Amino acid sequence: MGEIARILRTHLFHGVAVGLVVASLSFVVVNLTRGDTALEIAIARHGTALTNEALVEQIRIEEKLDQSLWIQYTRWIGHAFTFDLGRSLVSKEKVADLLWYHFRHTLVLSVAAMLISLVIALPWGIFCGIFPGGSFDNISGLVSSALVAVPHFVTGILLILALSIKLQWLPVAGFFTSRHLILPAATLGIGLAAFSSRVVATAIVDVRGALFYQFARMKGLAEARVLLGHGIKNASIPVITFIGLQTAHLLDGVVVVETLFAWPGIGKLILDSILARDIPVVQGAGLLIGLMYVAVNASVDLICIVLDPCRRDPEAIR
Amino acid sequence: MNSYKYCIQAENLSKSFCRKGGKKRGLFSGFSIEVKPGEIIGLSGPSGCGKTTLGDILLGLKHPDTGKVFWNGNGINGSGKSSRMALRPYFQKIYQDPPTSFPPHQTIEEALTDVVKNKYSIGRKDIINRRILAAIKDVDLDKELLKRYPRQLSGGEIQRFALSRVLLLKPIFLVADEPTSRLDLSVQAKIVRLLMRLAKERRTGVLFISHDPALLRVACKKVLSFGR
Amino acid sequence: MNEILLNINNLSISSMPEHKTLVGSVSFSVRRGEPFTLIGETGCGKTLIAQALTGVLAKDLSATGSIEFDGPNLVGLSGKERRKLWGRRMFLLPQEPRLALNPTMRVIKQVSEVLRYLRGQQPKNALKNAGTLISDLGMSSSRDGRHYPFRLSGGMNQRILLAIALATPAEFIVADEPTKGLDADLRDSAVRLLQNLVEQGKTLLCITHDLAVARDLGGNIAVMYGGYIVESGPAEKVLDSPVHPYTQGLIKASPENGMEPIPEHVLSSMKTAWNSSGSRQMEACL
Amino acid sequence: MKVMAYIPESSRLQVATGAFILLSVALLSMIGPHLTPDPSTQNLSSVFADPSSEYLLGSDHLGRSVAARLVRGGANSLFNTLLCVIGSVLIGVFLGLFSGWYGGFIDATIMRLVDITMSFPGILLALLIAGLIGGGQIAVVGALTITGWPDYCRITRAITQNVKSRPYVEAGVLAGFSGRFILRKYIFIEILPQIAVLATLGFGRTILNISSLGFLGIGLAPPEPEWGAMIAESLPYLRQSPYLVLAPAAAVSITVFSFLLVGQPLARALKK
Repeated sequence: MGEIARILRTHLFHGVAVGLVVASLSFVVVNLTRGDTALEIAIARHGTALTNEALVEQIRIEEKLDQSLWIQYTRWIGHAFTFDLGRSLVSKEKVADLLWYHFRHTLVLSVAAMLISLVIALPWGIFCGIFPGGSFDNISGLVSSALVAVPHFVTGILLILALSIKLQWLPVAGFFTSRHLILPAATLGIGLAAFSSRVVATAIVDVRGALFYQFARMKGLAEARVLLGHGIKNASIPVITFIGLQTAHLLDGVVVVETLFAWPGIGKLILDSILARDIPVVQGAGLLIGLMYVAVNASVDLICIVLDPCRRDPEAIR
Repeated sequence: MNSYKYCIQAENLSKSFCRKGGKKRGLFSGFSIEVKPGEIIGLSGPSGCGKTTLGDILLGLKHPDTGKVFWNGNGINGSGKSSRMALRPYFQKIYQDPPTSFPPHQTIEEALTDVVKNKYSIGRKDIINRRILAAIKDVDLDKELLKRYPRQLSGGEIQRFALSRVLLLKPIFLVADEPTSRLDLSVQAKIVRLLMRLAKERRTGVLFISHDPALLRVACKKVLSFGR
Repeated sequence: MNEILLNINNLSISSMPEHKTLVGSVSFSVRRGEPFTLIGETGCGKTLIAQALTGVLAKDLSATGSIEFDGPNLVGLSGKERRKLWGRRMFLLPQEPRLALNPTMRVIKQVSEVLRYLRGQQPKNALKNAGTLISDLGMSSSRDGRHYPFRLSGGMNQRILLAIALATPAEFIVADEPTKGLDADLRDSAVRLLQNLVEQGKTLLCITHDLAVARDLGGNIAVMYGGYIVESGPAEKVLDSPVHPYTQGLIKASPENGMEPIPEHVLSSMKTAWNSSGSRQMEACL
Repeated sequence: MKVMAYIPESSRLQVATGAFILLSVALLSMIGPHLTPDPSTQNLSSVFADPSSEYLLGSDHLGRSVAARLVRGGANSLFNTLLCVIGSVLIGVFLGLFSGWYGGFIDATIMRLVDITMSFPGILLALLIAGLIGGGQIAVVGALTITGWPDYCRITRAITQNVKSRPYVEAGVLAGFSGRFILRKYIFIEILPQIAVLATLGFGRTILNISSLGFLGIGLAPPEPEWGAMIAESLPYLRQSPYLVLAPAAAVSITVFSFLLVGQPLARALKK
């Protein structure tokens, strides 16, 4: 159990560190760089035409932007720990509500993408794993490299071209019915499946080449019994570790795909708020994404601990 | 080298190490040893009882918890760092797993050339070659093997090259850490006999570590044992 | 059930692409219930023979000659037929015990698995029997049995392998270097365990470079060098009054008998006799 | 080269084709900018022109030559990726050697730093830095270097620790070799191949990131052409002339694919 406590402690430490870094980074970067934030917000709220000196000053006082940077920063950090992330400078909504609304959409999209990637990757990988070196294995190696090489937004565009424009099956963008979910989830899913199928294949090949696998055969067990009893569990450890890491990297893809398909997720939110220089939302969203990332890494470590007894025991003679 | 009575002495050495769990486990304590030039002392005991650690302490690679080590009369622990550096090449070691005692991406000749160049800082190729050829003749290996990489040689051959590398440095004291435990009987016999001959001829003190008491009875004048 | 369990004559193994003979024509036979030890140094081809017998020879090596196992010749059989013999009729104990065990399965389960699927015992019953097998070998089935292989020492893992050997219905056990890398005292207990196998009625073929193991096991032995058998016969006769100079040299080379290196002329004379498979490249290649 | 010997017959062709594509892309982006007209001159009279002698690959919604923008965009992406990779490699290898060779406190702090940086989604950090600074070359390169170096650091540290524990290094110490000599002769020689392969794969990943940032509108400051930004710009015209989107998309994909074609077999060969 000591091992699990140690893992939780390190990831908690990472979580706090990531949170602090995100918050301070966005705060420092915005305030030290060009442009007067109050002016930017005025434009964002009322459009360039109506913005005048008085309006900018009014916003500056209203949003307490005139106070020294240090006070603004400590005020925000204080609030963050009490989960009061303040209000969006542009739409005045509570940041927490904004985050929750967008987070749910990203969650739906990510889960759908994960499912699609598993549905594609597992059978593909297992087949390549059981018949390594064959023509199918080589071709799928190239295909998976190609799919990895194509950026998420390009896959998305290709899917739009094919399914929405040419075949008119699916809507191009937006978020109304579940049919809108298919394209973005597929885009993300294909990208993930490309890599995980290779990992599944290599994991199976490595396990079936291992000495203990040969020895299990020597014990007189039938191939199916050996695969089920000895193969699956040992092959699943590297696969689950990779899929865990992949969920963490899913966030990178989410930002791009949500922008392409106008999917109101957390990625789109943080991008829009950065472009609109809406600091509290940027800080809130950054904090949430950072913590999501850390949470996924932590859960992957824990799953590996449960699956692989060797890691559970620090005294193990490797 | 002024020949002091003992090539190496050590008084009441003790060492313990703490495992990951923080528990301290004593390896040995109050251990003393003196090795005269040309004398082979045996050290036997089950694996994991600290034989290698003692060898490293005598060679100054590790520090003892208590006790002092003297190289050719001068202490090497604590302040004696400068004297230790000066005497460094005279205290050598040969290893248990021959294939990893030579760098994998260099041929044996390149590895031995590095040793000679560094120790005697000679640049001239012919002088270096002459020394190397002399050293490998002592361990009766032919020069064609010099061009090979360690992975292209058998365990016995590499161990003899390791001995030739030690000879190039004209050692006063040598730790042989289970040098033949991974070799076949006939190869082991050849190497142990070779080691005994070279120790006598070059008046080098040897600490011979092994878990095989019969081997030590043949090779060594005196055998110390680490029992747990 | 005839007297001779295994009869091998002029078995030879060569590497396919360049047809280099690794094992010349080798002939020996193993009587049922009587241990047989194959002695030789690194590169003499003894492990290849063990692999050829049990049908796990590498794909780029080919074996010719005849291996009659309780009647039929195994050399011609297909992979599938050879596999039917594994566990049921013959069993190979590999060199590295820890690597041969499944790292994510408790050791007692790896023993009971054999009892369940090969002897058709019920799961609970199989676990109990596996426990007794493990405790017979001097380990506590409740504590050690529940561990994973990485928690057990080399010696203990080896006992688990022997427990598995006893669990299988196979009557012919091939042990490949059972004492490699073991300390002096662990070596003696390993040999006692092998003797235990023989007492349980298994026929043992032991592959080793350790003369003491051959002497302790008794039965017949064959001394190999450079892919050929140089001398064979009952253990006491060969070890106490060896005929061939290489055997004599080998015995004198062991520390107990004065550790005299084998004279150079003995080795060179043998090499010229079988120049096609000089031990030089083989010693390097293994 | 020596490394070619390690690659099995089957994937040697694959590496060759990958390398060929890479060379042609690099050549194109070096020579191209001089051969094609200035990429940012607009000619509103000839908008969406078809390929002709004047516009080799036609023109976009502002009448700019697509060929010129593609080639200049390529040069930008490759150059900035080079900066990122070199930056990441230098920082990563230096810190990796340090923490691997000395261990103890230095090792612990560097590893903490690596863990924190790695527990951070790459694009998010890049977004934060590049976005809030308002894009621009320094921001993008800086952001991707900061998220890139930990991979190289971990590999270098692992190899350094592994080699340091091997007997031939201790034998070298006993023979009087200096720390610098051992680092140069024994450790660098083991690190270089691994780092080279990691850098090849890293190159592909960085191009992907740069074009993604460009697509999100945070790439190199416009109107400097960049593949990702070109795709974003011509997205609204997808229906009537999809070609404007597909050209840069193909450029990114083929370049990254060729890096993978070269990198992956090398990685497999090194694993053996």
